[in-house]
Amino acid sequence: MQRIGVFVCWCGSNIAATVDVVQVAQALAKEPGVVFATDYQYMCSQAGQDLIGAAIKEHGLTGVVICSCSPRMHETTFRKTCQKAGLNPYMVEIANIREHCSWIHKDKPTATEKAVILGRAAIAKVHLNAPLTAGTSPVTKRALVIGGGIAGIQTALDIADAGFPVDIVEKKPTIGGKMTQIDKTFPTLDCAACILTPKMVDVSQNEKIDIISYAQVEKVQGFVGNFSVTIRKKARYVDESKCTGCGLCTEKCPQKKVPNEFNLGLDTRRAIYIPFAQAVPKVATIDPDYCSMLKSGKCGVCAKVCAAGAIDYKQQDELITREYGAIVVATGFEPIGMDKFDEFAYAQSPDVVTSLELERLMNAAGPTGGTLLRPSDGTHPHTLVFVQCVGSRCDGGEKGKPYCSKICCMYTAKHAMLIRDKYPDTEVYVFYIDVRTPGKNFDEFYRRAVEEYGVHYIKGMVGKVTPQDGKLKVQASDLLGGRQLHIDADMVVLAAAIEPDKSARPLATMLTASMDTNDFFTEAHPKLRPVESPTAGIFLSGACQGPKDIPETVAQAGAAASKVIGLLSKDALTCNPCTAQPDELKCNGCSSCENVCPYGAISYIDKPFRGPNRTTLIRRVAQVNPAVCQGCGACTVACPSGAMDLQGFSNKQIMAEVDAICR
Amino acid sequence: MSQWTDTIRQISGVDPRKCMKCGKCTATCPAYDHMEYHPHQFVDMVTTGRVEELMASKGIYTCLTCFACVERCPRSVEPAAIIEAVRLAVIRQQGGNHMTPDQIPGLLDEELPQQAITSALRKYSKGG
Amino acid sequence: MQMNQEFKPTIVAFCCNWCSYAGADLSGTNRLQYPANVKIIRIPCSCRLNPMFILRAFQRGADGVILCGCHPGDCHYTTGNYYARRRMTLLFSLLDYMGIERQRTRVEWVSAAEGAKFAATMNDFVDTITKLGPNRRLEDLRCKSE
Amino acid sequence: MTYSYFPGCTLKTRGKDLDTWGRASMEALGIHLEELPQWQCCGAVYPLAKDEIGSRLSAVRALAAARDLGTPLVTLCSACHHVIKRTNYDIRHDALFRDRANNYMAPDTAYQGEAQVLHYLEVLRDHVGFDTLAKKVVKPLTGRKIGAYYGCLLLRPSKAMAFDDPENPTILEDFIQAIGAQPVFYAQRNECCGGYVTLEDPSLSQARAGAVLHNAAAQGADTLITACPLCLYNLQKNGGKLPVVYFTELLAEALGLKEVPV
Repeated sequence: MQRIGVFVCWCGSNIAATVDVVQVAQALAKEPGVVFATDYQYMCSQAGQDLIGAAIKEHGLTGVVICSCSPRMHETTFRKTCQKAGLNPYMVEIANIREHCSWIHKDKPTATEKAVILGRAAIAKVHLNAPLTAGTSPVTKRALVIGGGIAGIQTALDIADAGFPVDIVEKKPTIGGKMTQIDKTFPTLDCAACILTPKMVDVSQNEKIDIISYAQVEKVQGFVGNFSVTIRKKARYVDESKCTGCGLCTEKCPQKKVPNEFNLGLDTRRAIYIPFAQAVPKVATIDPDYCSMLKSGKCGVCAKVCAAGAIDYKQQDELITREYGAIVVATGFEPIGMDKFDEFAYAQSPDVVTSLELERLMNAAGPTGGTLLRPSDGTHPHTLVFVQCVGSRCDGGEKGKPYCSKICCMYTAKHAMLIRDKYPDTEVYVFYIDVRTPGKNFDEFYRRAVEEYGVHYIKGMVGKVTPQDGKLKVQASDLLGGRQLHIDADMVVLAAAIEPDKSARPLATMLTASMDTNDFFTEAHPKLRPVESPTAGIFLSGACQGPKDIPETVAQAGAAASKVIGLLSKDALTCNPCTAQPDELKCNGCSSCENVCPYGAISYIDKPFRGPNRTTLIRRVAQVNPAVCQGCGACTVACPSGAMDLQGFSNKQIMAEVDAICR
Repeated sequence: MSQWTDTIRQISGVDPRKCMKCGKCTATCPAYDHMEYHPHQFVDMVTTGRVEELMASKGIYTCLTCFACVERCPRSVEPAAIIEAVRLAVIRQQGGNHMTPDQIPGLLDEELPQQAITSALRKYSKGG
Repeated sequence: MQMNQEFKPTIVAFCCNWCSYAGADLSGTNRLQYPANVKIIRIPCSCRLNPMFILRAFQRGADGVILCGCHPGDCHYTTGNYYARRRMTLLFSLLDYMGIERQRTRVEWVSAAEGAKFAATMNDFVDTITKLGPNRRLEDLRCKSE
Repeated sequence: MTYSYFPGCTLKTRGKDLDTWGRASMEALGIHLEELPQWQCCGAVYPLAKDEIGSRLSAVRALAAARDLGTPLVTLCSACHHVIKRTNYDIRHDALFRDRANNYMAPDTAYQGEAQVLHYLEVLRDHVGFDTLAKKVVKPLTGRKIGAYYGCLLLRPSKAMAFDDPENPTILEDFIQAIGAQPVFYAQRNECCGGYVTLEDPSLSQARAGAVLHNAAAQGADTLITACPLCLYNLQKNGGKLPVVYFTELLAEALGLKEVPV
């Protein structure tokens, strides 16, 4: 018989306001095996933990039940507490009487009754707990960063700085991400390229960092400390080791009409191309959708002009498999498509552009050389209308996103300010719902746009844009002025909502990392573990976790790197001891468990058993590798003879909980 | 809060509290210049219980029911449904009909489609 | 039907640790109410649910049992919820065969972000079971002879 | 191929051109539109009030009749299409309305939204196909610049109507291309013409119709086509000089069924 101690936490008033904690402790004290029961204000505090430790020693407890918040919150805390007091940490069970009880009920007697039942179930389970000892597994001291934007770059640089090798996988031909397309950055107005390109060079020159560009993660196996990742490096039809990046091929290629994605289709490039002058790696890539040599076998101009002999039309995709201890997701964001918002005439007029397109139209390396010109006729625009929140803060799913995209208020203020600064003859209108500028020097920046640069901020929304007679007729509301405005604009700029990159969802599935309903990666704890995924060994950097501006992204990138460094500094990791174990006497070697195991943790051995009359029988029985088993329990249900059971969540333990609840 | 607020919410099946006051309905409204109150004000006045003022306004007969506000509202508020609900709250009162059958002959012209008359009568009178 | 006003069903909810248990936590964090009849048992994955646990619950007087797991494709262990789905389909036919109303067992996918869905699901389930009335208790004759 | 057909009141009187040429053209394309027996008014206007059950019943009746015949229900008038399509959507998505409507009407078999409601244009697009239509054109309207006027009722609310992209529709433009003319895109094609208040506030109707026609003319249209009798009436009466005709008239011209007016 176990000697069980029950500890009921008030959690201040979080539990105690709705659950009569004293009554719960008294009721549970009467349960069989309970030798001690008490309540305390904050069981997770130092004093609370000391109380538990003292009780374990004083009453010789062999099992502990803590009625408190969710085990996802403090299970680890209380396990450590008990371990310090000499109790096996797996002799602790938590009854969740906060998230699953006090917070969801209002009636005190009802909540108290439920808390008692939850406590009773935990007591019933702990009766059947057995001490477990965690094994260890080694750590591969190399990290993988998925995504080579500013988030991935910063994470990789920081990890490499600590001395660990890092690979960056980037799906585009160059690293740099969205920041390469941005002209100036708020609120300082320093040029994005001037601060980003030196970092890109640092990455390429760092001996610890390996850039795998034009590549995608194809398969992920293993677990924290021991991932095995297969990366598909797409054929770029150019030998990276030979190409000098001279760019001659990109000038001579006869296929000139390829939409240039770097400039968001505002101009064209060749079929063989280097995305931009500062690309890293600075290597040409052939676009197989447009190259006539690859499509029809005719042409070959680039191979002829290439002095280095780097062109290789026969190049194939390459699969690279490497081992990693930690994986950082830095897949970033995309602006949403504007096809569902054609009341703004985006599809009807080239003069209606998104904010990112405007960045290219204002960038010295962009299609207009940095002079702001109307895409339709190349003339200088005099009246510009900015529309905020296009697709952000929407209800009802299909059309837009329910969240605030966070960065639009500031970049719109920046655009408006830059345009007014460079072209004082313009009138700039910004239609906003709310101006959201929390951030250092952010509101001051927005006020400068209004006060110094004379940008017209109008609270209201644009309802319809009608292209007519070479103008964009904008119909909008001015809510504070109480009128409907009609503005003849030359350009309309849409602040499109941002969403996670499309590659994030399939990647999350491969990583078994959870996502929210908007496809942003979920953090292990929204406040206390913001750069870790709930899946051990997976870390989050940048906008893949939620909308972020550059300084926030860089800060989070550094934080993710420090978590990775912490992990890679360890030589071994403690494994989860709640693994499957077969009862060899019941096992008939049928392989049912092996077939359902997603980790390949189960193998078979031929084992001698003592038979009747001193004979020896050799039987095939299952064997679980505890370092590989993740403890899902699939095998326990698949086993036809009931031989397989899961430690910590055994059949008997769960049945005991069922019985206690239904009693 | 006026008793009418609940009535309007019931008739329209719309929750005006979802409104984030962006004004897109009013921006998109083709009848703006002819209205006393504008779509976003309808929504706001229902939320804040000023329904009687709305019921007294001629503007409730100006809505074109073109659904532009319904389609473009980012929060699925459906201002047009709220306007119709206010109109119905008036019409359903005794003597509240905005149009009676005997007015019709005077409105007819050769080309006017039947559908226009039928719909006007149905929209503007009780049990039409 | 008179007794329905008094009837408070006993409901066991099995929640996988990674998605649905976290979803239940979130509905608590957001203070979303659902009836106290629902008692949650944490299991590592929906595939840990042995159909025997459900039969046992019905033997011991449960009026409804619900299994919640990660959405298909989102399982923390990659494929666990697919196993669970297949097993539960088989169990449903068995329960049909035994004459236990279909509505008394349910499978729902609730992610860690769907606190509202968790609460709504539980409200709906409790409502359904309350309308159905008390379960015909399964009996384990071995226990009776004791 | 036979479809059930709901013409509606206006198509039998003021809007005969929409109906006559619509039917003749479908016959020529090998599709017979069989008038729903004993059809009644569609209800003329869709009630936005959730508690108005009675005014949606005539549409339910038409839907149930089409369900019994087992053929899709084709409509042509925008207003009829709007009312019937949305009522069908309500039957499918609003359990309370479904129950109450069936309680009122007590049909032999409860109507659960089984009928498929198609607009004439959807039949052209999805069943005939604009490519096939283009091949059957004998008198292509080459050189004509035609603006499509969608109005409100066909497109919105898009969730229930599911007709085309509500902000950037193309079905009528594809149709115009199929009959050999050049479509003219203009932003006001899906904005209201003001027809709804033609009895209540003619000045508003005039302002709206003027805006639509001006935008179309500015983008180079020589003719507008529509599927709505009220839009046609209003644009002609309150608009300007730009001719407005039913799309079925041009279809019949292109198929060689109707004399091209000189």
